[in-house]
Amino acid sequence: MPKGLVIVDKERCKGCGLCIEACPFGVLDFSSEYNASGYRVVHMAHPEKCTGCAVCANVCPDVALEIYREESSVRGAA
Amino acid sequence: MPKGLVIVDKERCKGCGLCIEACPFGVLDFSSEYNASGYRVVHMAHPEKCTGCAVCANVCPDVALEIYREESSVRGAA
Amino acid sequence: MSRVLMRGNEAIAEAAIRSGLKCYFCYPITPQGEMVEYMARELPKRGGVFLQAESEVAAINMVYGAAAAGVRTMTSSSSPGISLKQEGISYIAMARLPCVIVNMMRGGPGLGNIAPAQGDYFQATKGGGHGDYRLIVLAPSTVPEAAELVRLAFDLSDKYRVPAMLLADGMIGQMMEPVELPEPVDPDRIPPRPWAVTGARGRPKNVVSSFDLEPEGLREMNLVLQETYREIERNEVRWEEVETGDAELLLVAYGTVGRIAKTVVRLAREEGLPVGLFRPITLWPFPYEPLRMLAEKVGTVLTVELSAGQMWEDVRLAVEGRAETPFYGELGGVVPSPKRILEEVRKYVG
Amino acid sequence: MSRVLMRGNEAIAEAAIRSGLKCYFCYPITPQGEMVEYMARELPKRGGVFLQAESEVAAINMVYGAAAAGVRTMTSSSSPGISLKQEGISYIAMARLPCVIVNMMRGGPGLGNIAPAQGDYFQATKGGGHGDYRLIVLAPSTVPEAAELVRLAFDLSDKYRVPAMLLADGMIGQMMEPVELPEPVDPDRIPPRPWAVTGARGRPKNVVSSFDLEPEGLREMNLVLQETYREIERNEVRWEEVETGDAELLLVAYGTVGRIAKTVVRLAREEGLPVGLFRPITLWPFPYEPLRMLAEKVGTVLTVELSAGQMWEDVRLAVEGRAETPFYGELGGVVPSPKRILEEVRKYVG
Amino acid sequence: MSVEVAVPKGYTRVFSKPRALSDAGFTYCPGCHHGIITRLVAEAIDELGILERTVGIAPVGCAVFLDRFFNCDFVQAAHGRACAVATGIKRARPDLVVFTYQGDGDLAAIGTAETVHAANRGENITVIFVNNGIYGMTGGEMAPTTLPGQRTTTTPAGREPRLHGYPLKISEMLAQLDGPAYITRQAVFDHPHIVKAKRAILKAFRNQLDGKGFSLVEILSTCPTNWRMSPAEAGRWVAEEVTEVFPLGDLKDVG
Amino acid sequence: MSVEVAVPKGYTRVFSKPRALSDAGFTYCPGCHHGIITRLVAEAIDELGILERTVGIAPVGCAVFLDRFFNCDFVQAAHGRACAVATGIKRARPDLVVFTYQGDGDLAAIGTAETVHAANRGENITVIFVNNGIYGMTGGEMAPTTLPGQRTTTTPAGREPRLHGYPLKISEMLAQLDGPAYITRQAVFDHPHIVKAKRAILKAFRNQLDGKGFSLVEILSTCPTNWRMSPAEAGRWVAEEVTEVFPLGDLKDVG
Amino acid sequence: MEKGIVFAGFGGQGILLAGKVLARAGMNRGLEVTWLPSYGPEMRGGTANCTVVIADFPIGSPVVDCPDALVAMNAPSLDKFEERVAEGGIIVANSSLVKRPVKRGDVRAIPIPANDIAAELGNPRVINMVALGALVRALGVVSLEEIQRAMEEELHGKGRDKLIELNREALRRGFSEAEKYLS
Amino acid sequence: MEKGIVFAGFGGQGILLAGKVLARAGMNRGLEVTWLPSYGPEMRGGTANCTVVIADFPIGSPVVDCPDALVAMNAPSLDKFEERVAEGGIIVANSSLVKRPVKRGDVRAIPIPANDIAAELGNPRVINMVALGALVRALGVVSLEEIQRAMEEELHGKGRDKLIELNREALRRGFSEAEKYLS
Ligand SMILES: Cc1ncc(C[n+]2csc(CCOP(=O)(O)OP(=O)(O)O)c2C)c(N)n1
Ligand SMILES: Cc1ncc(C[n+]2csc(CCOP(=O)(O)OP(=O)(O)O)c2C)c(N)n1
Ligand code: SF4
Ligand code: SF4
Ligand code: SF4
Ligand code: SF4
Repeated sequence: MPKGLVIVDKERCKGCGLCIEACPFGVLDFSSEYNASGYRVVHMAHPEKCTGCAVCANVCPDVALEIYREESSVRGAA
Repeated sequence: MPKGLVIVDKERCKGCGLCIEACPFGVLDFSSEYNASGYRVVHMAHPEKCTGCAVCANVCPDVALEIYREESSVRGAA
Repeated sequence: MSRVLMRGNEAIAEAAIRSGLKCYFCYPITPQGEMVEYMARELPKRGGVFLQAESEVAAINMVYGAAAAGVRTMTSSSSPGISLKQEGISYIAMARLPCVIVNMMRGGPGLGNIAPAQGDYFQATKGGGHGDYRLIVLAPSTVPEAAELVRLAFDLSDKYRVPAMLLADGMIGQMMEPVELPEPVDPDRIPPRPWAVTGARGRPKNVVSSFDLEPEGLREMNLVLQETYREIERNEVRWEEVETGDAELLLVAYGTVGRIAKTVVRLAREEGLPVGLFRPITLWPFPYEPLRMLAEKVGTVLTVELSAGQMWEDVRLAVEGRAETPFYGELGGVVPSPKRILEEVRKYVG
Repeated sequence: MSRVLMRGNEAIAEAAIRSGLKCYFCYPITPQGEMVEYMARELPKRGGVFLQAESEVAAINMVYGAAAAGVRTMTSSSSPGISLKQEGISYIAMARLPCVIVNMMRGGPGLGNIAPAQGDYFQATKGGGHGDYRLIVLAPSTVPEAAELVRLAFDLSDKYRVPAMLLADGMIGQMMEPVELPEPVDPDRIPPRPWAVTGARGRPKNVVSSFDLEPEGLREMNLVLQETYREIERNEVRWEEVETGDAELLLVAYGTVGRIAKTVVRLAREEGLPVGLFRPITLWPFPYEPLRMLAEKVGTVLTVELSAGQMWEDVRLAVEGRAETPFYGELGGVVPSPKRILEEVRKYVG
Repeated sequence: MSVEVAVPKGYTRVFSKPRALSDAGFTYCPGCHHGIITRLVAEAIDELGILERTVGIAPVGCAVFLDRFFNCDFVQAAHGRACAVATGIKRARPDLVVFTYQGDGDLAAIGTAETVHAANRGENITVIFVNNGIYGMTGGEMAPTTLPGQRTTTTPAGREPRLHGYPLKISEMLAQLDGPAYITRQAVFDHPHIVKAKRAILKAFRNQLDGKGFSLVEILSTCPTNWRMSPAEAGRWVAEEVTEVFPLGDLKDVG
Repeated sequence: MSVEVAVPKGYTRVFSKPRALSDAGFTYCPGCHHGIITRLVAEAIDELGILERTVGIAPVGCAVFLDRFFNCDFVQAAHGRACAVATGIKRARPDLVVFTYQGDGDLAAIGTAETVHAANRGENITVIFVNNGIYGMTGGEMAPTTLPGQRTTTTPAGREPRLHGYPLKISEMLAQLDGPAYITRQAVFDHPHIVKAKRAILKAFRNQLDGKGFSLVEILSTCPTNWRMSPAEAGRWVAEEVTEVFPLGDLKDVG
Repeated sequence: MEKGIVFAGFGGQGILLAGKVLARAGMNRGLEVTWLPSYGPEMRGGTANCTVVIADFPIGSPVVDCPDALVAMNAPSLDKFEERVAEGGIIVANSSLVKRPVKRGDVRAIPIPANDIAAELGNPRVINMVALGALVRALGVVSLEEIQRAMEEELHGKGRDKLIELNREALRRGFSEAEKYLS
Repeated sequence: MEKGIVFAGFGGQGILLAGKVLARAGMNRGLEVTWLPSYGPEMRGGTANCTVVIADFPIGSPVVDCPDALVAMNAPSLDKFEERVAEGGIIVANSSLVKRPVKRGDVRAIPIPANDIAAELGNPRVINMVALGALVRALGVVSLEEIQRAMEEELHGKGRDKLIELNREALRRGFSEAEKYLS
């Protein structure tokens, strides 16, 4: 169970790639999917590396990402 | 023959009194004359004291004063 | 109520305060300075906001903000200042915000001078700003009437959510006359503003806007406006008639000229000339119908204005060829005497 | 000359440069952005000044300055931006400075949208600013005509010392058509400007002003303006007629609607409907007389506009009851198709 | 319309769309920093719990659709007049929290007077100033803040300061005035700067709640579309070039 | 109409009305410093010998009649727009010497944007800024530069900065910009200050002749009428009170 | 009945106030009144004048071509308005400053040495009330008591209460001075 | 003769340029033409379309209710405009992206795998010319040579000269691809 989880709102994502570049662990990449507006959306290419740090979500200009953290690690951080 | 001479353009003078206050030698004062606009104009109350320094003219907001200086003193100053 | 002697500018200010004015924004300009001064002195004492803005543009946009926030609000200026407000007025009209704008007209165009004039009629009634909008335009001819129409301006503006303009001239602003001031309005009688931005607590958010990128959407917004205008045209036309019953020549004049024309009617009647007066009080909606009906009966409709003939167009639109429609106008701040107008009248009757 | 395919906005810019434009001042706004861009690219190369101002207010006052200094100058904008220029335009009119103002109208009022509309007719023709002034208002219906009328605007403006406005809409600005561009003007043919402020060397000082505190003085200035306007009304009325000879229904439309109406006339004639078109090219001076004469002969004069009925008032002033004067308008940026207008036509003929 | 996602078992949500934002997708171009800034404002409103007494002012510019994105009351202002509109609202109802959100054309060109005078009056409002050095919405014309040499549609050969003016340092100007409580310049080109910018926005709102007066947060932003750069390139350009001319940091803070 | 006075025998004229001024009497109130400033500008024009290529811009305000006073070409500008009008003239004809003469309402309230942006563009013009802390011509309303506590018709209980704004330091603001060559604040309440102010005005014109760009001379002035003071009292008030808030001296000088 | 009165003089001579007091007295009597100041340049100083109309029916024009009465507080004012006074009208001239006699033969000329009388009363600022008193006597539309009460109302509560007695006296002196020319 | 053609697709698919080239070809032939881009939001991105009208008499409306031809470069464009195409009209659909067939039975449907052809040609940006070539073939108003020349004129001197050969080829490929459906 990876520490973090990124859920992509595919209809909000515009495929700008900023999250891919920002992720310190190389978790994200473009998927092969296009959304209704014609944008190529991102997905977790390497889910296992995700720490749930939310850096990707913080740089996403379209509020397309939700971040979840494994509960024990959240408590650990508190 | 006094060193300086102040000629008042009576129709320009508005009787504000700034020149009277500014003159370092107390040369000027209000005359008893009113001009066409109803202003009480200034005159040389003590012409003998005038050095032609032109301070009065310089502070006059209505460009009502012309200043003349005795020729020898102008040369002297040059 | 007792009569008090007041300047037009002050009477308008006092009447506005008594009409529940909460926020007044202005930029100084002659000949409406006394209104600004009165507001500065009185409004804060009586629970209102007085703010001298950095410009007329800022002032009208402050009015836009205060109106959006749901209070009775007003600005005043004179011709050049009113020109600067045109974009803001167009926004207010489309956003359907009630407010009152006072224009104490002066001599124009350009810097012109500060004498009384009526050259802003077109601007006020046809829309000096862009797009299809209208202001409710009220034209007082005396100081007491100015005070009365201020109240009406606030009420109509609230009722229809259409900005109202009091269109007067420097003479009405500067002169003193005895006035009966309106009673202070009961705050509960001011219509509620459920559309105002007051914080989205316990209701969906409110948005005040004049924007719709889709032609169909903007069309709908315009249709609502136009429907409102038709309703106002049906309900709110106001005018005064003096000795129109048997008149063969009908003077049409508003504001300062309207009152001078009353003297003209008196002088004319003293000479036995069958002259009457039609004085529009609402310049928009213009009283086309009543004037059209009168025009059927008279031979001549003589329009007199302090302009090159602006209301004259509306007069001709009303008359539509049913009578002769000569015009007499003065320009640049010149105000004709009753005798001068009478001379003009004599060209057509008697 | 060969035809080039150009956008309206670009054709106007190029025609202006070829008309001797020296100084262009602007503030960006859609739908006239390509004009700004074209000027930025081309004008400096060709010896002119391009300056993006801080606002429309600044831009029109820069035009005032450059015009006072005696060069051909121009600004362009779209509806809200034109509203902001109203004070400046009123000053320019009274100071008698020639210049050209382009309004690519968009949907209003307020922020509205960027689709084609004609809601600024009143503002342009009756004076959105304060005081009794007029602009020469030219309304192109195609891109080539836009280029042609730019030249005319500069020439008339110089001739009468009255500011000229090119009143078009977003569609004309955005669309491409083949254009024959006017030849570059011979600089010597541009009228001299002895009144310009160029330094008082060897002549008395020149003063450019719209100010006279004395009503009598300001009255004189206004009378000169009015006389000039009468002269323009006599000399410069322009319009186009299509199939009016035997028409029983006359369409009146200008600009974009004017060109669409040509198709309507063709379609109507194909159906055997006796429909003609009257297309005003000068909106001020409005072609009252020619329209009045046509109105005598037809039963119905149907005005079609992208507005709630603004030119319609001028049509009714011209017709004065001689014919029925129905109206059909679209709002908010909606542009009716020829078929839609034809439906409207069928209500009255055939 | 986005759908509420069920929280996966064993996980806690640590980041999601702020409550102050509606479900409407942003109309900004892909990768435009406007979106980040808009979200930071929404987060600040959430954190301060003021959604139900906040009124936002949408400008004319790429943020013109702001009223769709937020769940609070909104007023759309004429180009450049947001500070005057905010003044009208705040003076009418001082209990409301009023903020404007304006581009550089809006705030620093046509709106110069309104901005300067609202600041000088110390109006108790919060101003979010998005400086992307260009007119985004109208298609890429020069803004007052365009850098020297920068190509735009109205400076096709690059901005030449002696002809087109210098990059306008409006925040530096405003900091000279007695009225403002807080003037700061931030950026959002990477995570640490976003965190800082967020703090500045929070402070600007808190100042209003505390009655401290005019607070303005300038945020260096991008316009990948009109800069003709990829979003990533645009971010780097801010970090490397724009901050040289517009250095980050507080310009005034009365504390 | 003043008559040419014959020089008395044995005397030389050392001071008289500058050639740049016409014979028309000033329309300013008695004792108003506007008159001194107007004359200093005329003297500068004389000394530089530029009368025949100078164009002045008259504002709306007590100086609206300026075109009558001067012998050079003149343009009367809309309220606040003098710097825009000057820009139009100077760009059209760079060979002309162009100056504006503006009050504080004109330059620092309604004209804020035009002033700031002309300065920021470094327009090669000369701006004479007469700061008398009040709207003179319209009868004494608050100006942006009115002092705290000062009574005006629109601040009957005295200016309260938190309500009406602080005295606006527009020269300090402009000095922050890269565009201007020279920004200075002077006064004319006594002979030595008049001499200094004259030097500043000369420099501001010389800068234009040298192509150095935007130069602005702010001059603290009086409005005895609306301040309800005698001219002498008004002068002392400038010396003692106004200079406290608006200190004299150069704010920017690129040399 | 409709009477138009022009008050004219230099700024500072209290012209506007004199007109206002007359208008108020008319209003108190239940008459219609208008008061209109003259438009000068936007700045202060120079000449000032105002027009008062009193009538027993609604007043049309507050501007008067041919006033029924003129109060000329200085020479330029007399020069400017003398010709326009209606036949049989009244001219009150401040003879302290207006050195020439009234030229018109078809009006009632009432020279009043207002400055001298005011000086006698110990306050040069009441010249306006002296002249107003004389006008009121000649005009006959309001009584001395009425004008005095109107003056009181006008000054009351504006920090000028202590001047009321003086102004009452000034009105009275002007009023009785005018007697000389009207008997 | 009057033909109205709508080009529709995503921003970036070269829709506006394709329309311009067609308009230019018409003009070169001495015909009347208009080209009108669609108004979208003021910002970039999203969908784009333009309308070209070609006629042998002056063109009234540059807006076309029922186009004679539609070039649909993606699925949403086909969805949006299909119904409006005139009876007997033409629909060129980019079958690389539009996966569904044209529904209308009363029009000539011409599916062209523009993306695939462009990929073959080695530059995905020429999809617009592939589609335009097909349209030109179906429309029959201008020839292949004419449209190629118009394209050259359009690209010439705008730093895109080196793309001309490629675009010629793209037009030709589209043109001959359309043959299949028209024989
Ligand atoms: C009075 C007026 N002038 C011009 C415009 C056109 N306009 C729309 S947005 C805009 C500027 C956008 O630039 P900016 O404020 O920097 O915001 P951005 O779009 O870059 O976020 C302009 C000039 C308008 N709508 N109204
Ligand atoms: C658009 C516009 N607004 C307002 C006015 C009225 N107005 C005339 S002068 C003036 C201000 C004068 O103050 P200032 O600029 O400080 O100059 P001063 O008279 O004190 O020399 C104003 C507001 C005007 N003429 N035009
Ligand atoms: S940053 Fe946001 S919009 Fe951009 S690619 Fe990532 S999820 Fe999509
Ligand atoms: S300073 Fe000038 S105006 Fe004033 S009193 Fe002296 S001479 Fe007269
Ligand atoms: S145009 Fe520029 S500023 Fe506007 S949304 Fe697109 S990228 Fe952002
Ligand atoms: S009003 Fe004031 S500023 Fe104007 S001239 Fe008079 S004293 Fe000078």
